[in-house]
Amino acid sequence: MNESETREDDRDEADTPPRESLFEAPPMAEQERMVEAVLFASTEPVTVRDLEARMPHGSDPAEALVHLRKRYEGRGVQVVRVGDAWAIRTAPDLGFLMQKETVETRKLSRAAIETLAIIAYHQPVTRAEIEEIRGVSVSRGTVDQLLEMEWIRFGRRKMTPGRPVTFVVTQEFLDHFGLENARDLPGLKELRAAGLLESRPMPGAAPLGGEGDEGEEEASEGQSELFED
Amino acid sequence: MNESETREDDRDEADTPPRESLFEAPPMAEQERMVEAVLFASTEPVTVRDLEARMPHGSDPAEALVHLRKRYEGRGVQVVRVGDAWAIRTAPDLGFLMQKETVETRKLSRAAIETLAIIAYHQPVTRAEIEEIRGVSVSRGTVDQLLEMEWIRFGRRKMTPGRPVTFVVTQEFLDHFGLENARDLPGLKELRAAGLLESRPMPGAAPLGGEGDEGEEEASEGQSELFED
Amino acid sequence: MADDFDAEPANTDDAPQSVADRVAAEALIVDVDGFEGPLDLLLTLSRTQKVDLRKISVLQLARQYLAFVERAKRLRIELAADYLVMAAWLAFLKSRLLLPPDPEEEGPSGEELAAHLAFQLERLEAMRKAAARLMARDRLGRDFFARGLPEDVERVRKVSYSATLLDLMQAYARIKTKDEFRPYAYDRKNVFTMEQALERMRGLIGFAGTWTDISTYMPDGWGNNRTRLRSATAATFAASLELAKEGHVELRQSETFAPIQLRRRETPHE
Repeated sequence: MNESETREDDRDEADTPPRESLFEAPPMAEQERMVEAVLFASTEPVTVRDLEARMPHGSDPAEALVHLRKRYEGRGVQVVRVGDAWAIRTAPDLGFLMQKETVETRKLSRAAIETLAIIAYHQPVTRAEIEEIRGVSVSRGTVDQLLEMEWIRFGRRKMTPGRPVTFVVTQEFLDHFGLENARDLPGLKELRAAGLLESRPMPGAAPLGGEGDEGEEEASEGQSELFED
Repeated sequence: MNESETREDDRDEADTPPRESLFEAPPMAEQERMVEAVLFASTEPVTVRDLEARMPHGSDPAEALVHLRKRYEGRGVQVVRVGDAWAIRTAPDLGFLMQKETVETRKLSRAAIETLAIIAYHQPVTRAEIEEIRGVSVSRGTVDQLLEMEWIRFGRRKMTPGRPVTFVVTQEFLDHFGLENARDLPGLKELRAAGLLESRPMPGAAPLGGEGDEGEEEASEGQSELFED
Repeated sequence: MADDFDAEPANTDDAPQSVADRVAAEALIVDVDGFEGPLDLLLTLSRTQKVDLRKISVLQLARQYLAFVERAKRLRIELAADYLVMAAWLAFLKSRLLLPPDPEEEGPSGEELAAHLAFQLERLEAMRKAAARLMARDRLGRDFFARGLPEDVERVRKVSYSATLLDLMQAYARIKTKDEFRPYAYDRKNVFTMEQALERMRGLIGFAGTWTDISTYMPDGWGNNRTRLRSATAATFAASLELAKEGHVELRQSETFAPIQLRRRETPHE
């Protein structure tokens, strides 16, 4: 009990210079316990930065996470990565033991599912591009529903004429589908290799929504950024 | 909290069928995983009886609990007894890490959210301009609250009579709403297209994605007006 | 999902149709609402070719689509405009593919257009499959679970106000649409501004050589309503102070709460 109080004092020394401080960081085993406690306590994924802010000065939560993750391998709960955050989730093979929540309060329509997939695989993607791929206009409420579920959000505007808004998927999306990263989407590599994630204008036609070479360049740039690390 | 109680609990389960059943119970290591997952995911502490009901026939959750409890000894979280049920809880000495979890979240008032929206869309904007757009006066408390939350800050003074202060949104605001830039906020036309606004028929809506194109173009026009500086 | 459509539409180019084929074709038409646009319909039709989408015969597909549209017309089924636009485009494509290329003609060749259509179909199909794989993944709250009992530590209770982007946008939309329907006009009926008082008093002051109560400068008809009286009094008083500051008048008051009197200053300050 006293121990925790001393630690708290440590943390107050916010304006001490970084790393080499008067106070030594706790041993790695102790840091691992801390990360364990914080991840267990939270329903939402916790970022490394957040862990750093909460742990004593000089701690290295990233390293502690490596150890912790290994420790939980094969156990009933697992340490999983969600974008740039971490969470503890039950092992998927034990799902049968749980009382299922009704996750999909509103059942997703086929249009919504396809729109979601297109956003995930093509992000950042504009509404016009989604419509081009589906060959039909995106119905009212589809995007609204996905936004409300917090599975998609607005990305940067495209640097094409009209500067249309784009959509990207969120951390909640990754968490829900158990993805570490948007790069881990099933079949992403194959689809890209097959050229199926390209936005190809109709030959001879004016490029869609001013989507010329410039647009494609921008898009792939944005995408590589998103799929980085 | 002591072993003897566990045993007692064990004996309470009078109506469990005899051990030798048609189905072989999973190995103890597996049962331990199951108990771990259930305790983790349950919204309330779980009784042994409840565990028994959920686990495969012939399982012995009481024994699995003994193992699990030992496994978590000295870890960042512990298996603890709550009344006649079991739960996983943060180790008492790490309570100081949980401070951040106590933040109480409340919805922003309608006045505040409207004021915030106007600042986001029209920044830099003076108080008088906000009042003109909202059609009601802005109470001091509302602005103070937004300032205190660090979602808005003072911008440059306007070069108009009286040199009134202006308000702009902050980086914290952008972070909270997952925006790169206030310019990424969708324009009115886009809001309408996304079904966030009462939709009115778009004149001469073209088939096959033409509608989207048009909407986007108009919207960006509106926005550039907004953000003219 | 897409795979629900196991109906195989008949290929009208092959003369005899089996009963099953005809039933399937009817089913397609009855189901036209079930299709998500012409591309979706084309994708379904393309399944009858039972080949890799890369090797699909676009010409055959165009015929099937046109035949479908024809049948729908015969059955007097209203087709949405985009189905007809696609039909027109496919008819054009068909002629391009059948006729020998005209060297004079500009624009992309029939083959190029066909290749693009094949690409679109392949891409849509790929997205469908990707969507299915995505939805089949282990999912939070169904196959794996988050912490059920997040630790609520009763330490520092800090209130944090939250709002979602949706709240923000809807608020803005609400304000803006309100404006569209009912332009806001500030109600000035019961407000007498200092500017108005100044103007009024400047006009009257020339006659005020002797001490007069400032209440006599009050605008007419403003005394019968409390709100208006208060506003007019405040404005008149403020205007008096302003005039005194400018050196046009002098003010006096014999004691607290006594009437305030005003008279023109004979030699205004320069």
